[in-house]
Amino acid sequence: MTVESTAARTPRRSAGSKAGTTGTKRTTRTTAKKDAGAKGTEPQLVQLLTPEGERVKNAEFDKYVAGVTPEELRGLYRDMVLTRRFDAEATSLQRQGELGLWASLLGQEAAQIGSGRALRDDDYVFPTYREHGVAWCRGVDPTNLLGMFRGVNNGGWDPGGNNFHLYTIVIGSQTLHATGYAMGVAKDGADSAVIAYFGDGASSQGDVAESFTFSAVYNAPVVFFCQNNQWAISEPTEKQSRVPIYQRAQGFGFPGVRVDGNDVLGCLAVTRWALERARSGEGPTLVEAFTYRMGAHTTSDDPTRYRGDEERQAWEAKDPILRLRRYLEASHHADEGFFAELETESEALGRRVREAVRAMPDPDHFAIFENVYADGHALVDEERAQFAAYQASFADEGGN
Amino acid sequence: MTVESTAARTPRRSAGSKAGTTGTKRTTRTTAKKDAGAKGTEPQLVQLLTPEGERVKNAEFDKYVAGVTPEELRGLYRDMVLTRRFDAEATSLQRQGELGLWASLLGQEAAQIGSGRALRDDDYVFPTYREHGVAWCRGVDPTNLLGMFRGVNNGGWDPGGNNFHLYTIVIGSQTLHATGYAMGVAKDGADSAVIAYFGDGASSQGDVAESFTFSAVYNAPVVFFCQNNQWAISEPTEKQSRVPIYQRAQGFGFPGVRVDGNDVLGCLAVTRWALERARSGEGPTLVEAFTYRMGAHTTSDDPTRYRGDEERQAWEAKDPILRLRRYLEASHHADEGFFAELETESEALGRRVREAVRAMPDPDHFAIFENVYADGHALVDEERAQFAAYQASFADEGGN
Amino acid sequence: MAEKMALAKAINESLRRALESDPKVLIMGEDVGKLGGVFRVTDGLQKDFGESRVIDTPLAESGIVGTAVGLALRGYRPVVEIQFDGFVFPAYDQIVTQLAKMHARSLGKVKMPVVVRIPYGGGIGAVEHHSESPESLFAHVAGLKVVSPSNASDAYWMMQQAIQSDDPVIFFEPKRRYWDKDEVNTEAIPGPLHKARVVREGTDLTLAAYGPMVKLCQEAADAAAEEGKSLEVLDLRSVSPLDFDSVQASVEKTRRLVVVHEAPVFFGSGAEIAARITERCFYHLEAPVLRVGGYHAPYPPARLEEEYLPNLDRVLDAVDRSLAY
Amino acid sequence: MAEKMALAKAINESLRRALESDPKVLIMGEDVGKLGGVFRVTDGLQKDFGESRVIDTPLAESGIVGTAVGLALRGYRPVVEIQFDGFVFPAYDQIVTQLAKMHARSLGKVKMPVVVRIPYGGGIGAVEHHSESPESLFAHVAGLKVVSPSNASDAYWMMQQAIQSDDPVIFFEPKRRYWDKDEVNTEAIPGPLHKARVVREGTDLTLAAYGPMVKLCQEAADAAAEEGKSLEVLDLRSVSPLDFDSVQASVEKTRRLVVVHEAPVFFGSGAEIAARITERCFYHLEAPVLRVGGYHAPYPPARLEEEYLPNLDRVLDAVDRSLAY
Ligand SMILES: Cc1ncc(C[n+]2csc(CCOP(=O)(O)OP(=O)(O)O)c2C)c(N)n1
Ligand SMILES: Cc1ncc(C[n+]2csc(CCOP(=O)(O)OP(=O)(O)O)c2C)c(N)n1
Ligand SMILES: [Mg+2]
Ligand SMILES: [Mg+2]
Repeated sequence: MTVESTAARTPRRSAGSKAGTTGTKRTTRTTAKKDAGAKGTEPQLVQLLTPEGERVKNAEFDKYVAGVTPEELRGLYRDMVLTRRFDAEATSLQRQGELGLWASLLGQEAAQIGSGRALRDDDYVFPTYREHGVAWCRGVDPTNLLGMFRGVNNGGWDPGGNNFHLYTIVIGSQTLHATGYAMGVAKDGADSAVIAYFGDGASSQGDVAESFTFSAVYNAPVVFFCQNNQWAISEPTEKQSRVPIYQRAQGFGFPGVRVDGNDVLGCLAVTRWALERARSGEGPTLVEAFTYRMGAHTTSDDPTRYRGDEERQAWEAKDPILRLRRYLEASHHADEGFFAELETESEALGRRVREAVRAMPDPDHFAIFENVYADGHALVDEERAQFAAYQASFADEGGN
Repeated sequence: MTVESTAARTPRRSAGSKAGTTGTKRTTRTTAKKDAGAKGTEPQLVQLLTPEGERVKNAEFDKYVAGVTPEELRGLYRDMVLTRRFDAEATSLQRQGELGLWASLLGQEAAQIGSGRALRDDDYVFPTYREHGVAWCRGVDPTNLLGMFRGVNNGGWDPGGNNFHLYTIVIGSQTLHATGYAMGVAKDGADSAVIAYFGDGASSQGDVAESFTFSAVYNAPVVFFCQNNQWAISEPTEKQSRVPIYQRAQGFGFPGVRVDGNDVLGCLAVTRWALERARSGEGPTLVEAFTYRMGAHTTSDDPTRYRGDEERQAWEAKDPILRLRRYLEASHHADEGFFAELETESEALGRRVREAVRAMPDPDHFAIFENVYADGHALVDEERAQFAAYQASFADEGGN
Repeated sequence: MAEKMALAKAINESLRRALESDPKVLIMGEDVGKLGGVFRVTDGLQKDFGESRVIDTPLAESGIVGTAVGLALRGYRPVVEIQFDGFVFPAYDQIVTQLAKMHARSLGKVKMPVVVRIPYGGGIGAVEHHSESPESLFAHVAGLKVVSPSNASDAYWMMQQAIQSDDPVIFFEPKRRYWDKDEVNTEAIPGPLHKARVVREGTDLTLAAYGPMVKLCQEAADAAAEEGKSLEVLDLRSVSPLDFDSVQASVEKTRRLVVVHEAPVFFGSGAEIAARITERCFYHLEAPVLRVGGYHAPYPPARLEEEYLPNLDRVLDAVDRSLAY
Repeated sequence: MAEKMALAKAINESLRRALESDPKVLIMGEDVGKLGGVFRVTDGLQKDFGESRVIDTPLAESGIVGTAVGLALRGYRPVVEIQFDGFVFPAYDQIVTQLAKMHARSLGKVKMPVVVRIPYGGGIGAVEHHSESPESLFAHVAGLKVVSPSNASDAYWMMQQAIQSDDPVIFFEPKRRYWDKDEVNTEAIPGPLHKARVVREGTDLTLAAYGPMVKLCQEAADAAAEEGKSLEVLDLRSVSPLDFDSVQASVEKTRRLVVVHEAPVFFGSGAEIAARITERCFYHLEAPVLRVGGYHAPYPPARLEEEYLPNLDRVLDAVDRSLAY
């Protein structure tokens, strides 16, 4: 999450050049398979739906989506469309000054809806600050997500209400919370699972490595879901790792798999598999959803400073929503009426969010002193009282 | 480094039982080879010299020790014997109250001498607090190592003098210093290498993972040398990882190898290989030296509380010094005269260290205020002056 | 039942009682299991409560605190041990940005009943990082409570209360007093966790301290008494919140205050106490609040720690300086 | 040459000059390369000095500072950027246990010329962790120097001096002043890095501040002047060491002191200043040293920050309270 300078911006650069990649020589001793490179086509990439909307067979993962009905497919499509609509609305609300900042998920809808819809109600989610699609799947009211971006709170929903934890801004820290929570699930003898979202950039944080260690050692029922959207603000994935991120897991003793993050079916299948592992006592799994941040890092960011348009164009062809639409149309699982109705619903959602945000009241000034402690603290009481007296002194001054 | 309670100790337990190992199911997705278990015989273990002192062939690593002369072999033996002697002297100096604490390397001589003798003068070493054998190889006077354990300083040698950094107590942090130093070496266009020592316990620290990431991304010429001595104080390696530690590297994109840490030739060969990789621009390497901490964690520790004697006995049969002696004898590379002379030298070393420690003066009281800053600090000056006045006030009181 | 026990043992008994009475209480840390911790504070607990309640963790402090946060979210009440003061810093981010702020961030929806036990302070002749007093670095952070007992009875009861608290408590254990014995009544009903206690009444000057320095202040009061000076000794017990009311009450009587702590004076708790008490008692103070503490230097090697740490002479010197105003 | 430039630009120019004049100077941090940092403070530097001098790092603050320590050992002079105040904590262990103590640990053999740049403070309407003022947490730690410029000229010169210093310097940049312009004379020879500066002379009361609050204090002095009160304004510039001599000199004249900072008051720098100045000026002070700062609460969401931060009214209120003694 980044608030940036409003200082002068440099002109758009057309070249999509990356910060120099380190010349990595292949070595003989690693048993890890080396992939073609972080941005090419991936041999290990699990993909059930091609960018053209064709359903491809996958011996290992097909069974996890075998029972998906046309209605469920339409549901996934609807989730993605509404999430994107909500996201676009939030971006424009930021432009209008209603929000201080927005972190768009544009392009990552399949990764979030696919994984989010794989979850059971009793599973628990630890998001970053960009999981608006997952929040949607959990039933968190979209408006609630906007509180922190508007600056009225630092998290506006009850984490326990939908088993969806608050957004976490300090990169990577939530992976440890997820691991601890999962250790608790195991202690309780429950068969729920926990899922921790994080980004490609986050994979470099010590906390993420420690969460891998703890979850492996305690065999905790947690799925690490890394959305590799190719960028950590201005830094390409090569600045975080010289091998694909999913491979990180094996050195900690649990499996990692890379899935096409723009393929909602693939994400659903792979996440179900990973969750099933968690439930059945097989411990942690790392899923790397290979996707793309189609927008800026946040509304404060200017991606033209560090990446070219070609890259975005190439990824646009792999758009997650487009490919499911193609599949729905080709397979006649959805008709014009469905799409038209969704369009209307989508607009209604936008309107509702817009109105709700505009109506969102500023917090009471005394909220500063609320919830600092659960059991109270003498100094907070004292400062609250001083603040009240100070506020009252203005009231006293009357017309001044 | 741990100072422990002098409170009553519980009676010795004879059972060598470990804290429960998590039942880890094998998974299909990892490409990592799974080893038989952390404590068994390792298929991947590089070993050139068996516990019985037999030289076994190794297609990959023999070439790194092909030129080792009988004289050099005797040198390695001498290094190990003298290091052990020094270590024993330090332990007994602690018992006598001359040192506050000692962290013995007993059992880890081969790992340290093998790796230490692989280094060039211009290479740079980042030790933990237990690398007395490596310090010996670097030419650091053993007495200097004792300063911090006696409590007269926090590091008594010039790191740049022998390219041997100060002992680092905060677990894992030196791996990042090593990585940064190695980044500097690369920037300078030098072909020196850097070696960072750490333990099996340290492998869990976020800093170590971050050093793997940084070194891989910048392709830094650093060798990570993990002495897996099976224990982190009272915790067996299974509390840190459910797969062998050398496998950690592959997920970061560089090779890891496990060597018999009680085989000085194996350690020499594998370290030479790893250093050569560093020098030739192939970046980092992880070496896991599989060894055993034969003594207590430190002189404050009581291992009878958490491990049995059988384990130690099993490892005694693999003693690093014994096996090289067997080889030297069988191959007639050393005669009785050599061993007798070494015995004398050894005793002389013990005596010299003992005398030097006893003669080691307490630091001047004003040392508290020295070297807090390189460029001075007004508050330190003020406090030093107050301290001086305060000390002087006692002198004034004369006979009081 | 009243029983004489060492401070370390009192904490051990208190942890045992918590484990017995609440199945959600967990003990976590490095070497807390079979070894019973390097100071034996958790001795025997894993044996009696099992590995699922008393957990040997990987060697990673951020991981320890971060997973404790997650366990708290799941309804557990983890008591985590940091092996030594100097090793809390890898966990500092999780403590400051997560543990301390989670309750506020959630607008009160979630609670963080986590106790972070830290054996702290010097005087035991240890190597680097094993003798520090970092309490200021936690007291400045809103959302944390910071306490430190000075004797076995307080250690027992304050631990009970810390575990029962729904807020995160940084529990600083004065390691050099671990073996000091005191009467512990495990049935007495204690006063509030964050209230200071008058250890000794006096009229000429107030000595305020907490944790390991309370005993030193008592000794100083004894010595001063021999010279006819009547010192009041306050055991603050809690650094956040700080019981300013009790300090104020004492200073209004004695009109002089000396604060003693092992932590460096610069930005130490003495500064906060001096600033606030001077504001509250401006017309009462006959002398500026004086501070006795560590110097602005890294904790020195063991053979210098006696010069570094507050001792009887330095406390009495400050008392004399205050009385000379 | 004197030129009017924004504070962020002044730092940029200062870094450029350092990169030009000393090949050992490096810039490291997240997004400092092509992007030029999220505040554009490093704008254009990678383009002109290359990726080996201006280094985009992995997203890991402990790694950034830890490798900077290693680079310093190799003879480099790294200037590392922490993207925002709230993200320094993952690096806190490396800063406190390694960077701060390496020089002393080595008995002076090695030096740690590392600058840690931290854009800090609030007032920019940001989300959580982007508006904090953690300077106390560094000032308490011996071995670190802590400074914060209040204007472009100081930013330029203090950065030059910080980079030249052989000690680690935590360089707090007042992010809400990044776009404020001031005259910067790049040829003037500056005074010492750690010396306070009288920004405005006055006789009735001293306002002491640093970084973002200096401007506020100047405004307060303006407003007070209209009411006939003459306030002296001190820009402390350095938090460690703190130039107590200058504060003392001012207070001996004005006899009243109000300290203003954004950081929470509890255990903040105002506490240390109040304690020490009260000790030094006990017979001069007509009123207790008063403090205006943040509350003991997490930095609030943006729509509450105006209530949380010191503002003109709160400063003037403290001035009135002090003058009322
Ligand atoms: C500890 C920490 N350091 C720095 C930041 C500033 N920051 C916010 S987002 C971000 C990049 C994150 O990249 P990634 O993990 O790939 O997630 P993405 O934003 O691409 O979803 C950074 C550096 C932060 N929030 N926390
Ligand atoms: C950050 C940190 N946490 C805890 C400790 C206390 N401690 C000292 S040594 C040690 C165990 C280290 O085990 P390992 O890395 O295997 O090295 P070994 O002692 O076996 O050589 C611990 C926990 C420490 N020194 N630093
Ligand atoms: Mg990303
Ligand atoms: Mg070990």
